[in-house]
Amino acid sequence: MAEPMGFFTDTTVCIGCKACEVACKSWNQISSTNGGQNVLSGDSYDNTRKLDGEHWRHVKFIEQFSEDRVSESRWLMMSDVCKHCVQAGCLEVCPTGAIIRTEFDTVVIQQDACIGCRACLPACPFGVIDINPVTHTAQKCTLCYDRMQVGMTPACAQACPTASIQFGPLVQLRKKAEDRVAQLHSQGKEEAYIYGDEAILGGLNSFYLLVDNPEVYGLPVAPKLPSRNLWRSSFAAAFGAAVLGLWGLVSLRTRKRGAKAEGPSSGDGGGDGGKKGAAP
Amino acid sequence: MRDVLFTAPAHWHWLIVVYFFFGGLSAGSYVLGALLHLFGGAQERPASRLGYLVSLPALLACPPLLIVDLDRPERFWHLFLWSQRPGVMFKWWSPMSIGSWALLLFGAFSFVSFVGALSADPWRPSWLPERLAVLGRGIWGKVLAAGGAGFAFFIAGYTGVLLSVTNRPLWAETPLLGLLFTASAMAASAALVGFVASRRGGAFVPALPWLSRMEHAAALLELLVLLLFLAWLGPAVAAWRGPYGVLLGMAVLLGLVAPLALTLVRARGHAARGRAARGEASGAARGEMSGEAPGGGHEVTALGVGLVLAGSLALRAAIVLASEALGHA
Amino acid sequence: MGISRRDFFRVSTGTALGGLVGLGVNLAPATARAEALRIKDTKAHPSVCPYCAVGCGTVVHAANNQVVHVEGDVRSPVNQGNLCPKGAAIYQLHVNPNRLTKVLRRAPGATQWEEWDLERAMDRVAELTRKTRDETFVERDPKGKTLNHSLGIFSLGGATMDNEWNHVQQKLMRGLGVVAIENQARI
Amino acid sequence: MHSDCIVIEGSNMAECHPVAFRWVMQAKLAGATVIHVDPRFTRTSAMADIHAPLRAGTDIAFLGGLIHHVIEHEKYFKEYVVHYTNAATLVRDDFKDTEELEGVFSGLHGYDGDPLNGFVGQYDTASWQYVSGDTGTQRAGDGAMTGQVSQNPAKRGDMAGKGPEVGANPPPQGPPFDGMVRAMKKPPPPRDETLQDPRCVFQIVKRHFSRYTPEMVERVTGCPKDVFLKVAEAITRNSNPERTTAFCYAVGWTQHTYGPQLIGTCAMLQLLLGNIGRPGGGILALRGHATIQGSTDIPTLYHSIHGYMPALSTLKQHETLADYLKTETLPASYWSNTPKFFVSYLKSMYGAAATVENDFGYGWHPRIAGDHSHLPMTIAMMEGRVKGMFAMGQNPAVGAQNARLQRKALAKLEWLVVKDNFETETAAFWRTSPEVQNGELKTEEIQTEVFLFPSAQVGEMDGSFTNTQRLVQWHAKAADPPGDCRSDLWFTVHLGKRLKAHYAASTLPRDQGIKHLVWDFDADHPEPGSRIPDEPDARKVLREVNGYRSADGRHLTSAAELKDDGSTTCASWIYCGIYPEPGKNLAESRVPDAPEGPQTHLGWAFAWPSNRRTLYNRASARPDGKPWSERKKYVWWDGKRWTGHDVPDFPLTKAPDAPAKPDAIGLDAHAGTDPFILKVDGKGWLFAPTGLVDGPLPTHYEPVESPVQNPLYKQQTSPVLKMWRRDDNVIASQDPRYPHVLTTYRLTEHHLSGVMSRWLPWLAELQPELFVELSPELAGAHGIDNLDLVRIATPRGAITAKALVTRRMRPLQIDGKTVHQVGLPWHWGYQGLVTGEVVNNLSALVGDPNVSIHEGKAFVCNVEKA
Repeated sequence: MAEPMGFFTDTTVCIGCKACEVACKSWNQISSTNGGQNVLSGDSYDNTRKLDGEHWRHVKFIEQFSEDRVSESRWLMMSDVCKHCVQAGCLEVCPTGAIIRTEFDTVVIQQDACIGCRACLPACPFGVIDINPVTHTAQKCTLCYDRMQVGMTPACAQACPTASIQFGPLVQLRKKAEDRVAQLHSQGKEEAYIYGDEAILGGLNSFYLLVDNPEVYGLPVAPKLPSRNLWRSSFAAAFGAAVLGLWGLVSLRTRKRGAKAEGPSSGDGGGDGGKKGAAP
Repeated sequence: MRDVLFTAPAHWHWLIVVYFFFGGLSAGSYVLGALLHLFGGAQERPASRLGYLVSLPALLACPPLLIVDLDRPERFWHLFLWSQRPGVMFKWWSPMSIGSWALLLFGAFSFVSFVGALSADPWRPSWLPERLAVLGRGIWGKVLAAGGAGFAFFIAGYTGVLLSVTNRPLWAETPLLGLLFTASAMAASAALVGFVASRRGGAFVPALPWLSRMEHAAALLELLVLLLFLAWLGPAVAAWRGPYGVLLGMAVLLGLVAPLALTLVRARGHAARGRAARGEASGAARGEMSGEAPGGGHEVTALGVGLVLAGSLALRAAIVLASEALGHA
Repeated sequence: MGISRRDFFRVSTGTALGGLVGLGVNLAPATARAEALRIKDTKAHPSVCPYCAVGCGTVVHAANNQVVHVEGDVRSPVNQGNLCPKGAAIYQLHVNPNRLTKVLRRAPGATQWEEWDLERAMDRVAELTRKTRDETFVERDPKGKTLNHSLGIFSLGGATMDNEWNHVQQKLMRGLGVVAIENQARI
Repeated sequence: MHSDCIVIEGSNMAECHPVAFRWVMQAKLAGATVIHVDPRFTRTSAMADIHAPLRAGTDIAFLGGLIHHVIEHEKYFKEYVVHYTNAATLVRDDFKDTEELEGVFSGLHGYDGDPLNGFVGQYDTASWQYVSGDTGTQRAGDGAMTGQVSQNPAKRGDMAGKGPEVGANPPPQGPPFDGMVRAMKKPPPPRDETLQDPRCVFQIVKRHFSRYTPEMVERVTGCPKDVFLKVAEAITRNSNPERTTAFCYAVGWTQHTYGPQLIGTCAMLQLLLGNIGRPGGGILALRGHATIQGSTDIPTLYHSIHGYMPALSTLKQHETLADYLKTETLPASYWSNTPKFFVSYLKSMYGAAATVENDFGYGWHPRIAGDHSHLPMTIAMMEGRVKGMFAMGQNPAVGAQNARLQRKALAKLEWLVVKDNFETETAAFWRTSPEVQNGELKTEEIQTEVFLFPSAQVGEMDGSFTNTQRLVQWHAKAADPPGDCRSDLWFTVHLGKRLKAHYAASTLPRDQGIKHLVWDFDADHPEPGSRIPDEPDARKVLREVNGYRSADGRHLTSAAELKDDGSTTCASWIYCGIYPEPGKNLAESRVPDAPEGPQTHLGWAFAWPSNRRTLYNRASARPDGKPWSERKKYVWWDGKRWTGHDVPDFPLTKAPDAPAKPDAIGLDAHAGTDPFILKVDGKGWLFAPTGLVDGPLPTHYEPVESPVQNPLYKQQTSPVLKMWRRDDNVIASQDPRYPHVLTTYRLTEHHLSGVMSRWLPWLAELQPELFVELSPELAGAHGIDNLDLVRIATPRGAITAKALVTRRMRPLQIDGKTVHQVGLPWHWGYQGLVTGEVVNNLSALVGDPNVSIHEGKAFVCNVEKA
C-alpha cells in the first residue's frame, strides 16, 4: 500500500478565491448549479452554499464583526472538502461496495458501481456527499485519485494560490500543521488548533487549522460513525418484536384458555357462527 | 448546534415513506398470520391465511418503489452481486445491504405462504391447484411460518434501524426508530387484517378479538415508544414545528388515539348492549338484529382501518420528511 | 510505539467488521483501482492565462485538435501551478456551448442576426473601412500642418489580445491614417 | 516576497490578483506586516494585519499624511534621498505652491482649445522648472497627448522630461543625429545636498505637506488617527538599509481625476523611504488584462507609438522628422537614443520605401490633433463624427463610463465590428440593451451595420502576452479553433491584405502610407494538420517588433544595435532582443531557476528591457556600489563591474565613483551614483518639473462628485481635470439628493465586463447576481433588508440590485459628518448566462488631464428600497 495521503487546509491563509472549486470542476468535469444560472444567496460571498454532487470543494465565508468594527472584525474563509475519514461512515453504509478505501487511505466512490441509493448521504457526519444531477450517482471529492496514481497533485491543491490547501503524505502534513499552530501560538493567536486529529473518527485525512469553534465553520464538534446506532437500534427493534410476538403468543394462549373456561356466552355467540363458517 | 445538523439529507421522500408503509404492512400481516398459524387453534387458521394473503400484495409494492427511488435504477442488481467482478454482494453491517437481502428472502417466504394460503382459500382461483395448500400445512407450514415471521419482524424493524444508522437529525439521535416502526407496523397490520376479516366475516371472525388485542397492544407500545422518542429528542422536537408537525399530530390522533377511543366507545356500547341483552329474552337474536357484527365488538370498520393506516403512513412521513427538511439542505 | 493510534483504529475497525464477514466481502482496508487519466494521450502546450496581467503560466492539453484540459504550469515562477478561479476555468472559454462559431451580421434596421460566410464578411468589412477612411481622411489642418489622418474610424481593444495583434492592428490603423486607437489600458 | 512590510492600497489584491497575492501571503508567513488601506473590508483586508478604512478617493490625503509623518519625524532614508532623488535640486523662485495659492499651483489659466478635449483649465508649467534648464515652453494641455498611460510609476515622467530640454541651436536635418542631440545638451541644475535651501525640492515638499497631519488625515479620509499612526509606524519601521516596504496598487488609485498624481504620491513616499530599485521594495501596479502592459508597450493607444515614444502630433513641434526628434529627444539619459529608436520604427512601418531622402516616410505617418482617447471619442460618436468602429475583445457597452451614453453612441455608428468569443453586450446593443427594452432606442431605427466575428481562444493561437511585471510570455497553439472562429491576428492581417490590395495602385499622396506599409506576415508553410491554412505567422510579427538588419534580415539582439540611418528595422526598441535569432524566441523560453537558484528566473520568458526583472536596480546598492545590507543584497559593484541576481539596470562597467561628463550625451551625462537612467538627471523625482499637467506635486482634491467640501483647500477639485458637460452626463457634488459615496469594484469570480466569466457556468454560479454592499447602518436607515431589491441612483441614471447588508461596510466620520459608502461590483450586463444591470450606467464621463483616465471609483449616489 502506498503512503496515506491527504489535505491540510490552513484556513488562516485562505483568501476565499474559490480557485479550488473551479479547478476541481475543471479536472473532474463537473456541472454547475442550474447550468451556472444560480441565485444570490445573500450569505456573504458564498453562493454555492454546500458540498454536494456538483461541488466537491466549497468555500465558506464567516463574517464576524462587532458593531464598532474594532473589538471584533474578522472575515473567516475556509475551503471545505471530503474529510477522507480513517473511519468513514459512507463506506460503512454503502450497500453495493461502490465506496472503497484506496491504497492512499482515501475514500472514493466508484462511479460505475454506485446505484444512487443515497444511503451514504445521511451517513456522512459532515454532509459531504450528494447526488450529481448529470450522472445520477453519489459524488464527492476523490482526492483526485487518478492524478495521485501518476504522482500529480490534486487539482485544488495545485491551484490554491496561498497554499491554504496543502497536499502530501499525512505524516508530513501533520508535522507542518503542528508547526503552523505553534507559529500562530507564538504570535499570540492562541485560538488556532487542528480539527481532525485522531480523536475524530480515527483521524481525518483531510484536516483543518481553525481559529474558532468547529460549529462556526459548519463542522460537527464530535462527529460519529452511523454504525454506533446499528446494534442498539437493532436490539430495540428486536426487543419490540419479541414483546409483540410474546404478547401475541400469550394472548392467543389465554384466549384459548379463557374461551374454554367461559364457555359459550351470548357475547361469543357470533363467534360460534364464525367457527362454523370456517369449518371445512 | 447538534452535530447531526451539519449533515446532508438523503432525499428520501414519499417513495421511501410509502415503501416503509407497505413493507411494514406486509411484514406485520405475515407476523400476525404466522402467530395465528403457530399458536392459534384451528378456528384461527382462516384468519392466519388471511395474514399471508395480505402480506404478499403489500410486499409487491415495495421493490418497484425502491428501484424507482434509486437514481440509477438499472443498476439495482448491484445490491446483490458485485458489479465489477463475480461474487455475491452482502454487507451485514450496512442496513441497506442486509435489508435488500431480507426483502428478497422474505419475499420468497411470503410468496410460498401466499400460495399455500390462497390454495386453501374459498376464493382460490380455479387455475390454482388446490393441492398446493399443502405448502401451508403441517410441520412444513409451521417451519415456513416461523422462518417467514423472523424475516417479517426484520423487515418491520430494519427500516427504522436504517434511519438510525445515519447521522441525521431525529433519525440518528435515538435508537428507537426500529422499535417504533415495528410496533406501528403491527398495529396497522392488525387493523388491516382485522378489517379484511370483518368484511369477509364467517370463518375469519374468531380471530378478531385477538387481532383487536394485538392492535391495541401494538398501538399502546407505539404510543409509549413515540413519547419516549420525543422525550429523548428533547428540544430537537422543534423540528416538528410546521407542516411535518401536523403529520405527526395526525399520526398520533388518527392512528393511535382515535382508533383506541373508537374501539373503547364501541366496546362500551357493546358491553352495555350485552348487559341489556342479557336482561332481555332472546339476546342472540337481538344482537344479530341490532346489526352488531359478530366479532363481539372487535370487528374493524372502514373508518377504523382508514384511520390507523393513515396514521401509520403519517408517522413514517412525519419522521422521514421532518428530518429531510433539516441540516444543510 | 510501533503502531500509531491511526493504524490501531483502522485495524480494529477492519477486524471488528471484517472478521465476521462470511459471504466473501473483502474488507481489506485498501482497494486499488486503475483510473483512466484524462490527459493520458494528450500533448501539453505551454500557455499563459488570458485573464489578468499577473501572467500565470498554464498548460493546455490537447488531442485530435481539441482542447482536453487546461491547468496551471507548475514550472512557472509566476504561479508555480497556482491559478485563480478564472484561470482555473480557461477550459470553458474553449469548450462552451454558448460559444459563437459563425460570423453574425446585422443589416441596418434589421431585428435579427444573419449568419454570414467568413470571406464575404471580411470583404464587406474591408469595403466599409476603405469607404469610411476615404470619406473622412484629412491631409492638413486649417493652419496647414500635416494631419494625414481620419477620425471617422475608432479602433477599441487590445489589452485582452496578443502583443502580435496589437502590433498589426496599430500598424494597419496608422497605415490607413486612423489615429483614434484605444484599449483598456486607460481603464 | 522579500518585503518586510506590504501596503496594499487602491487594490483589492487578494480578490483581483489572487495569484500575485500568494507572494504577499508568503511574505506574511515569513513575518512581514501586511496593511490594507481600502474603503471596504475585502478579502484582502481579511488577510491583513491592519485594515485602515478610508473614504473612496482620498488616498492622496492618506499618503500625503504618511509623507508628512516621514519628514516630520525624520524617518526618511537620508543617504538614499540625497544621492538618488532630486531632493537637493533647486526649483525656480517664481514657483508658487498650493499652500500659497489656496490649492492651486502657479501658472493656472483657462483652457481655450477644442472643447472635445474636455479640459476645464490648464497650467503654464514654466515656473515649475529647475533653476536652470527652464525653457518652459511646453504648454499645459498638451500633456494629454504626451502623458503616457502606463500605470508603472517607475516610468512616471520618464518620457516627459523631454520638452524643456529642447534647445534652440540649429541642428543638422538628417542622420546621424548625434550632433543635433549633443547641441541640445544643458548643464545640470544646481543642488544643495544639505537640503536646507528653501528652493530645494525637499523643502518644497516639506512645506507642501505641512498640513497633512494625522488629525487632518482623519478629517479628510475618515481613517481613525490611531489606525493611521499604526500604518505610519509600520512602514517607517520597515524602511531602512536592512528592511524594505512595498506598495501594491491597482485601478483603485488610477481611476481618479488625479490618478497619476496619486501614483506620484506613492512614488515620492517610496523614494523618501528608499524603497525603489531595492528587493522587497517598489511599487507594484496590478493590472487587469492579460497584456494590458503589452498593449501599452505596443500601443493600441492613440497618444503613443512603440516603446513609449509620443505619437506624432500637430500640437507639438512635429512637422518634420528633425522637428520630432528635437522635441522628443532627451540629451541626457537613455532617451538620448530616441533618433535610433524612432528611425528604426519608421523602417518597420514603410520598409524599403523609407529612405533618408523621404525622412523615412515620416510625412506619410498620421498625426494626432487632440485627445482621441475613449472618453472624447464617445462624445464624438454621439455627435456622429465617428462612422465606423472596431471593438476587439472589449465591451464598452458594459465596461465604459456612463454606459448609457456609450450604448446610445453605438447606435449612431454606420458600422460596428465586434470580435469576441460570445455575443457581448456591445454586439447585441441593438436588440437587448436597456435602451431598446425601454423604448429609448428602436431596433428598426438603428442604422448601424453590425458584424460579430467569433474569436479563437488563447489555446487556439500562437502569440504573446506581457504581464504586469513586463514579462513577455508566449502561448502556443494547442488546437484549431472551432468553425469560423479565427485568431485576432488572422482577422487584422487578412483585413490588411484586402486593404493593401485596394490601395496597391493608388498614386494619391494620402494613400502612400498604406501602400508602402510592410505587410508580410503570411506563414511560410501552413501548419500541418490545421484546418486553417492561411493563419498568419505570429513569430514573423514578433520578429518585426524585435527588429532586424534592414539589409540582410539578421535578427537584432539588443537595442544597442539600433542605428538612426535606416540600417536597422525595429518596431519596438524596448522589445529588441526578445527574438535574437531565428528559432530562439525568448518569450517561449521556459527554464525556471532551480529551487536553490537566485529566483530571478532569467531563463523564464523575457522581461523588457534586456530581460531585466527589477528596474533601476542600481539603487539596491549604496552610492559606493556596496549592497545597503547583506539582507537586501541584489545588484552591486564587484570592483570591476556591476553584478548580482538580476541584469543590472546600469552601464555594466561604469564605476560608482565615475563623475558625470558635462559635455556628454546619453548615460555618460550621468554620474556613477545616478540610478534612474531614464530620467534626465538620473534621479528619482520627488518633484516633477515636467511630465504632469496638473501640478509638480500631488495635492488632495475631492473627487468630482463628493459629499463634502475639501477640508484642506479652498480649491474643491483638480483645477485642470477633464469633464464633458452634457445633459446625459450631469455631475452632482455636495448635493443633498445624493448623500452617499458610491464606489465600484471587481470580484475574484468575474472578469471585468463579464464576457470572459458570465458565460462560463463554472464562474457564473459563484457570483450569479449583481448586488450592492451596504452597511447595516445605512440599510437600516432606508428600511432595507438583506436581499431586498435596492434602487441606486446617480444624476446619470438608476439601477436596481439585491442588497448585501454587511458590517464589512462601515460608515465614516468625515469632517464631523457621517458619510456612508455604497459598494457595487460592476461585472454584469444584459447578455450571458447570468445577467444584471450595468453599474456603469451610474458612472460619469470625467477624466484626468494627463492621460484621460476616467474616474471610476468615487461618485455620489442615493439608495432606496426598490
